[in-house]
Amino acid sequence: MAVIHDVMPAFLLLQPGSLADAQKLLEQQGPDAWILAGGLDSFDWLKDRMRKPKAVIDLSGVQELKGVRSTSDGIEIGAMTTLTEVAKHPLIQQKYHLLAEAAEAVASPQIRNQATIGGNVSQDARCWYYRAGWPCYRAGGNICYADTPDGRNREHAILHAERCVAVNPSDTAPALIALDARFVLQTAKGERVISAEDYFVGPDIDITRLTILRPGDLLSSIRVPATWAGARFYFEKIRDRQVWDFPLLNVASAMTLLGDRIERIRIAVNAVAARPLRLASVERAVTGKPRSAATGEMGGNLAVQGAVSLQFNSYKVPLMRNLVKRAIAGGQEATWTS
Amino acid sequence: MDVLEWAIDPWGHRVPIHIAWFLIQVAFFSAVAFLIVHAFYIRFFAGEKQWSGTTAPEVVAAIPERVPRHSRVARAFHWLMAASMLTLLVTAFLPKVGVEFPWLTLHWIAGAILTASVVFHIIHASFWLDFWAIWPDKTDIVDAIRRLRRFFGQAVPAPRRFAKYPLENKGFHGAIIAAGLSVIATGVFMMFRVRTVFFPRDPYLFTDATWGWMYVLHGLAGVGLIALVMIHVYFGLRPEKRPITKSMIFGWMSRDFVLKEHDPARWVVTPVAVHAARDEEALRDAS
Amino acid sequence: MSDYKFIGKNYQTPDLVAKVTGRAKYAEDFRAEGMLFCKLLLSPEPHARVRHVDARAALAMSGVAAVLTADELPIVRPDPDPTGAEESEDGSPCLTNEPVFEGEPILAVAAVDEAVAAEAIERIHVDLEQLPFAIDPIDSLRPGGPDARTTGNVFTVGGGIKRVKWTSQDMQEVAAGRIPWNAEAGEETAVGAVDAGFKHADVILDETLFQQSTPHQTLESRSAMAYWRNGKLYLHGSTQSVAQTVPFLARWVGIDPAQVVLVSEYCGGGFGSKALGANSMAIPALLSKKTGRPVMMRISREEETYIGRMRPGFQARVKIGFRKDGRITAMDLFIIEDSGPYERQADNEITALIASLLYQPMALRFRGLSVATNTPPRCAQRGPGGMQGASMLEPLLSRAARQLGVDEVAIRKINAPSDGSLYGITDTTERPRQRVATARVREALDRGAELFKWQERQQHNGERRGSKVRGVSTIVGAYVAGTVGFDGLLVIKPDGKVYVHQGIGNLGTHSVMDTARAAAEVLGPPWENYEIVWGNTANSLPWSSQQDGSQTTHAHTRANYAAALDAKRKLQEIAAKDLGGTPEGYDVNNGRVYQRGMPGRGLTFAQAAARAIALGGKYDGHDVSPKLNAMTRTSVQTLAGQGLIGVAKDEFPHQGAVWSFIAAFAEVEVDTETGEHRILEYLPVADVGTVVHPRSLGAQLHGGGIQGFGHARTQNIVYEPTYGKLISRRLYQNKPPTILDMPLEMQWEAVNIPDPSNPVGAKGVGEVAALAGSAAVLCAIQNAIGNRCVLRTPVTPDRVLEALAAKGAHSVRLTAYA
Amino acid sequence: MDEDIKSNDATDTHADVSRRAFIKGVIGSGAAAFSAGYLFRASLVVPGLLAQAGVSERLITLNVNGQQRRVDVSKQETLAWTLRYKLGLTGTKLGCDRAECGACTVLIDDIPRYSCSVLTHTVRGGHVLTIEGLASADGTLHPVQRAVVDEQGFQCAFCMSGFIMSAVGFLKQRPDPTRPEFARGLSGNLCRCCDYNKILNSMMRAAEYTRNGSHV
Repeated sequence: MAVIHDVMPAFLLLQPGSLADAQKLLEQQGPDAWILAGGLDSFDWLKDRMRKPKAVIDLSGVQELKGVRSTSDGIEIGAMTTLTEVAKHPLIQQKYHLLAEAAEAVASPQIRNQATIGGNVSQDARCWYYRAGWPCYRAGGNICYADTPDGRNREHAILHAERCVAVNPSDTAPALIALDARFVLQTAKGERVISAEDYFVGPDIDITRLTILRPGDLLSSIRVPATWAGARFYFEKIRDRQVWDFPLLNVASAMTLLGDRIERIRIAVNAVAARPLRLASVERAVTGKPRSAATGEMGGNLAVQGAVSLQFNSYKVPLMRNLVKRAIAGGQEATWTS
Repeated sequence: MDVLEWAIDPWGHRVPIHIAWFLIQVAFFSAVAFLIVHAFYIRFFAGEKQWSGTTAPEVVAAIPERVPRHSRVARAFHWLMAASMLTLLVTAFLPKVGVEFPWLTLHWIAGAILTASVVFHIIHASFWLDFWAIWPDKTDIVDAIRRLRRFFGQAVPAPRRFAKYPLENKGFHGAIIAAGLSVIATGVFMMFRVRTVFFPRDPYLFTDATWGWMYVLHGLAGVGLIALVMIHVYFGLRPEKRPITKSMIFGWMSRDFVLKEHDPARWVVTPVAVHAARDEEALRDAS
Repeated sequence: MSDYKFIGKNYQTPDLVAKVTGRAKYAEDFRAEGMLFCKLLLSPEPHARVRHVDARAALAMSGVAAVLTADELPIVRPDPDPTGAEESEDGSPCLTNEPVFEGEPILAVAAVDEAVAAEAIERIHVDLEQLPFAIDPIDSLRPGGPDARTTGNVFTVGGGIKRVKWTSQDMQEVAAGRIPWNAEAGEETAVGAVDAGFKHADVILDETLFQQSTPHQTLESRSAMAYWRNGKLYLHGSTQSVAQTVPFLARWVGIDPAQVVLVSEYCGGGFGSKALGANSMAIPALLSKKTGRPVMMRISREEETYIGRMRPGFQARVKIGFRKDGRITAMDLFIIEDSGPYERQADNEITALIASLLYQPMALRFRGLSVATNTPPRCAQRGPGGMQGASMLEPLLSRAARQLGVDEVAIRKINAPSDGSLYGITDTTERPRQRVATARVREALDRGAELFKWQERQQHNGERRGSKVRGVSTIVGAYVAGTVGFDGLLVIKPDGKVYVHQGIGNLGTHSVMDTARAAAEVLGPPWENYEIVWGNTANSLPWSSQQDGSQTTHAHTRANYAAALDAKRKLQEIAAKDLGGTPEGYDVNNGRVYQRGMPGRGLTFAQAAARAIALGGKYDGHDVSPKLNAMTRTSVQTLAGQGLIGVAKDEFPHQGAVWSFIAAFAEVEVDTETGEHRILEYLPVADVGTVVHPRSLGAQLHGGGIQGFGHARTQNIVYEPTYGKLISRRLYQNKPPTILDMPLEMQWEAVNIPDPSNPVGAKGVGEVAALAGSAAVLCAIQNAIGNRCVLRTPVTPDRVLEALAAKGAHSVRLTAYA
Repeated sequence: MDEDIKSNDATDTHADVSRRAFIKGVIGSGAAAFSAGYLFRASLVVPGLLAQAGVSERLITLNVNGQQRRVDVSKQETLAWTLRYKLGLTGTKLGCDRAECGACTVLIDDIPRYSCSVLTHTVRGGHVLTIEGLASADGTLHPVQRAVVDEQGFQCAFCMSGFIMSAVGFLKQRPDPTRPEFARGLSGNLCRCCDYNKILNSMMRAAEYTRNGSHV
C-alpha cells in the first residue's frame, strides 16, 4: 500500500452547538472521534493521511468554550479562545502579561487568529520522525529514531527522556505553569480541575500522549489565579526564525520581590523534555536570595543538572542555563538594538 | 481481529511491532477458566487418587520424618525468580491495561535479575542438583497413559507413585522454560533499544522486521507467563498441594506425604533404600 | 545617459493591476470542462528498482480514469531540439522504474477529483527491490562506501560516471574534521604556480568548510494543466523561459515543438528550478493524451520539496595565501559537491572561476569531485557556485584582513579586477583565459564605504552590550550577467501601437517588460503606445534567451534594440518612399516618422503600418531573414501582413565576457547567550551597468540579499541517514527567510556605469544580488564573535552556541544533511 | 440504495464519474455547484445521524465578497479549495496547503486566516473576503492595491493576494502602524522572492492611503 501525504481523507463532520452536545457526540463516536479546535495541528495529521478518523467533532460552534472572563479569583479562559484574543485581552495584558507574551510568540498572526489556547497546550509533539509517520514509540511502535547514533535530534530532549526523546512544543504551557494555572477537564466521570503541571505527561508514564487527556475528555477552560497578577514576568523563546517556528527552547517566570530579594517565584521551561518542566528546585534555591546575576547563574546551573544531551542538541544545555538565568536575574539582555 | 499490531516502516514495508494487547485479557481469562474447570473437576469428578506399588518397611524406616526436598539455594532461587517474574508481569502489563506509572526501569532491572538467576539456576541444576529429576521419564509417560485410561473406566494397573516431581510439575517447568527463555532472550536484545547500564544503545542492531518479531515473541511469551504464573499460584494454594508448596518454603516434606505420592524407589531419599526398592520393583513387574 | 526617455526610470509594469486584483492566472488557476486531477506515487526508498506494480485495485475504483507509469513515457530524443537551445535539462525522467531518491515519482493516477486520486494511490502496490544508497557524499567516498548509482559515485565532466574511493588515511583526516588535501579528485585545473604562490605568502589560511544544500522552494509549485486539441498540446505551466521551454516540453512528451502551445504568463518564482519549466509537465500532458480529458496536476509542497530541485551542497578545503598588503598570492580549492542523483553540477567549478576573476589570484588550483547522492535532483539555484563560493571565501578574506591589519575594504580593492582583466581556471590553447568586459568593483566599494560610513561603522566591530555583540563587514561578489545573439521581434500595427513580442518569461524580475523599454528608446514615446506580448507561444514569440543566469537584461535589451532599429529603418524607408528624400532624413518619435526639422511632414505609425502591409516583402514580414532562429521565423510568418515588422538577430559587437559585480556592507548583532542574531543593516552597491528600472533593481538587490540571508542563517535540509529519507519535509522545517529576518529598512545603490557592449549599457543582476547577502552576514557574524562557526552554514543559534562553547577549538562538522 | 448513500458520504470517494463530471462542468462555467441530485443526497446524509446534534449538510450558502453563493461542499473541504475550485476565485493561491506560507490568506469576518486550513463548513454564516472582492465594481482599486501598484510592490506576486489580504485585515485593527508593527503584522506571509523591503514600503504607503483616502 503506497503512502501519499496529500488530500484530507473524507470524514463525518459533526458541529455541536453546545458543550453538552459535544460531549454527547464524543460518547456516541467513541475513541474514533477526532476533536477539532483551531485545527492547525489536526490538519497536518489529516492532510498527511496519517490519521483517518471516522468522525471529526468541530468545537468552533461551542460558544461556552470561548472568551476570557474575570472570576472572584483571577480569570477563566475558554479553551476555544484564540491566541490572538488571549494576547490582546486587556485584563491579560495588564495583569498576566506573561501569558500575552507567550501567546504572541506562537507561530504567525494568521495562526494565532485561529489557533486556540486549548489547542496550543494540547498540541502533539513535533519530532520530525514522528510527524513523518514513522512507527516510533510515540506512534505505538517500538523504536525512537531520533535517539540513535546518527539520529537528527537538534530539536530533541535533554531532560527526562525515556525511549522517546520528543519535546513538548507549546509556548503558552510554560507561561501557564509559571502562573500556577488550573486546567478544567470535562470527562465521562464529570468535571476535573488539575494544576497546569499535572496536565502534561512524559514518556515514562505514557509514551503516546503529551497530556493526560483520554478519548472522550475535553479541556474546557483554563483558570489563572490572581496569585501572580501583576508580578514581575519574564518570557523568552529562542528559535531559528522569528515567525512560524517552534521553540528551540523557551522559558517563563513569575516573581515577586521583597526589597531586592526574591520573595516568591515560579519558573518553567519547555522544549527540553516531553512535558513543560517546572523548575521547583531552582525556585526553592533562589527564593529569599537577592535578584542578581549571581543568583541567576546559580539557578541556571541548578536547572541543567542531570541534563543528557544527544549528538546534535548539546547546545540546549547552555541555552537552558542562560535562559533560566535571565528568567531570574532579568532580561535587559534580551533586547535587540533594532 | 489481528493478534499482532502492524505498522508501515519508513520504507513502506508492513512490519509487526508487537502483539495486540487484548491478548493480555485473553491469557488472563483463559487461565481463570482453566482454574474454574480444574476446581470443578477436583471437586465433583476426580475420585480418590490410586497408586500401585508399596514400599518395603525397612526402606520406610530408613526414610527420615522430614524428607529434604529443596536445598536452601534452590528455594532462594525459586522465590527470587518468582519475585522478579511478578515484577516483570506487573510492570509490563498494568500500564497496558490503563494503570499508568513509570515502569521501564523497574522492568529492565527485574529482567536483569531474572536473567541472572536463571543462568545461575541452569548451572546449579546441571552440576549440583539431579538434573534429570525435573524431566519426564518413560515411567511418567506410561503412568500418564494409565491414569487417562483409568479415568475413562478402562481396567489398567494404577499408576505408580511419582518420583521427586509429579508429571504436571515437570510439564509446568517445561512450559516455564519455553516462555521464560523466550522473554529473556528477546528481552536481553531489547535492552539495546533503551538506556541501560549494560550496552551502548543501538536500535539498528536488526532490521525493522526482525525487531518486530522479537517484540512479538517477547509479548506472546509474556502473556503466556501471565497464564502460567496464575495457574502455578493456584496449584500452590490448593489444599492437596500444600505439602509441595510448604516444601518450597521450608525445604522438606513429611514422610507420610512422600510415601503417599512419591515412590522412594524413583525418588531416592535414602541410600539404603535404593537396592531393596529396586529389587521389589523388579519382582512386582515380573509377576 | 541621462537623456534616456525610459531606461533608468520607474514605471508601472503592465502586469501589475492583473496581479493585485487576483486576475493574473498562474498554472493551477486554469480550468477546463471535464478536467481530471492527477496525483503522484512517490518512491518511499532512496534507491530501488520497481519489480512489479499492481494497480488493479486502483483502476477498479469508480472515478479513476488512468494510471501512467514510466513504461509509457516516450523515448526521449537525444538531441533536445533543432533550434539549438543552450543547455539540456538535468536528464531526470518525470516517472521512473529506478527511483534514485526518496520522493521520486514512480507513477501517476488521473481521477475525477483529488480525493479519489489520493485514495487510488493508496490502493496501488509497488514492489521495490532495494538498492544501495548514499546520502552523504563523503560517506560515498570512504573505502567500501555505497554508490548512489549502480554505475558509480562520481560524475565526470564528459557527462559520464565513475567510481572514486578515498583511502583509510584520507578518512582519518575526515574524522578529524578536515578534507584531506591528497585525496583523489575527479577533476583538476590550475593557472599559475600555486606552490610558489604559497611560498611568497605572509599569511596562509587553510580551512575545511561546509555549505548546505537548499531547496529552491518557489512559492508556486510546478503544477501544470494540460489538454489536447486538434493534435496540439495546450499546456498551462510555470516556467522561467517560455520560448526555450517549448523544445524541451515537446521532447519530454515525444512530439514536435510545432505541436506545443505553452502558456505561462505568470511564473510564481523559479530561482533556477524552472529555467526550462519542469519535466514533470509531461505527466498531465501524457495523462491527458491517454484519457482524452484535460488533466490538472497540482504539485503539493512536499512534492515540490522532493522534485523542485536543490542547490548542491559543498564539503570543501580552501587554502589562501596573502601578501602583507593583502594581495592574494595563491588559492587552492578542493570542493566536493553534492550533485544529487542525476548529473554533474558545475557549482564547484564556477566557485573557482569566480574566484579567478574576483580576486585575481596570482595562482589558482581547483580540484573538484561531483559526487552522486540519492537525494533530490540538483540544478542551478540563484548564483550557483557563487552563493557557496562567496559564503566560504569572503569570511576568509575578512579574517586575513584582521590578521594582517589591513582594512577590509582595502583588501578587497587590492585584489579586485578592472575592465578587461583576465580570468579563468585553465589557460590552455583550447581553454584560454578570458577577458571581462567591465568590472567596477572598486567604484562599488568606494561608493558603499561612503554611504555606509564604513570608517566610522567598522569601529563597532566586537562592541559588547550585555550579551549582545556587534559585527560589521563588507564583501564583494561577481557573477556572469549577460549573453548575446538572440532575436528581437516587434510589430507596429495599423492601430498605431507597437507590439513588442517577448519569448522570455515573467517570473517577477520584470525584465520581460523592462527589456522592451530598450525598443521604446529607439522608437520613442509615448510608453502607452507599447504593448508587450509574452507568455503564450500561440502569440508568435521570438527565440529568446533562457530566463536564468542573469542573462536576460543584457541579452534582450540588445535584441529588442536591434529589432527596434530594424523597425525604425523600415519606417524611415517607407516615409522616404512616400514623402521623398532619403531615409536618413527622417526621424522617429511620438508615434510618428517625420522629416527632420519638419515634424508636420511625416506619417503616423498607423499610416506607416498600413503602408508596410501594402508594400509587403520585408516590411510586413513576408520576407524573413534566414539569420533568424527557426522559431522566430515561424512567428514572423504567422504575423506577416499584420503590420510593420521589426525583427532582428542581436549582432551588436561585444568585447569580453559580461559580468556584474557587487559590494555589500552589513552590520549584525549576535546574542552570545542564546546564539540568536539579527541583521541591523544591509547595503548592497551594484555594478550592473546602466540602471534600467530602479525599483526592479532595488527589488533584485534586496530580495536576492534576503535569499542570501536565508542561506547563511536558516535554510537547511535534513536527512535521516539510516533510511535515506528526507525529514525536513516542511517549510517550517527547511525555513526560508521571513519578513522578520531582514533589517527593518534597507537602502541600495548602483554605480550606474554603462557596459560598452550593450546599446543601453545594461548588465544582469539576479545572481550577484543573492550571494552578497549571505557573504555579508557571515562576515559580520564572524567579526562579531570572532569564532569559526561561519565555516558551516546555516549559522543557526545552536551552531553559534556550540562554537562559543568550543572556544574556536572545534573543527567543522562535515556531516551532510544534519 | 441506502447502503450506497452511506458509503458515498462516509468516504466521499466512490462517487460516480458522470455526476462528478457534471459538477465539474458547472464549476467550469463559473456558477455555483448545484444539483438536485445533491440536495437529495445531502438530505440523506447518514440516515439517523441527521436528527442528531450538529451533523452538517453538504449544500451550503457562503457569503463571499458580499454575495450569497450556494455551493456543494464535502465535509473535509478547505475554504481555499471551495474558493478556487468551486467558486472560481483563483486569486487566492495555494502555496503550501499547510498554514506555513500565507498565500491563501483571506478575511473571515475581517480577520486574516489561512483558507487552506479552514474547513468551509466551519465558516457558514461568516463573511469571506478575497482579493477579488477588494476593488470596487467600477474597477477602482482598494487603497492597499493602489499602494502596491504605486510602489511596484512584489516580484512574482504569487504571494501577493495573501499579503494584501493580511494588510487589509491588519489595517482594520491598526490603521496607523509603525514599520516594525506592520512587519510583524505581515509576518504570516512568505515571499520567496524575498521582496520584503519593497512590500513593506508598499504597505506603509497603503496605511497612509487608507488613513487619508488619498489614493484616488
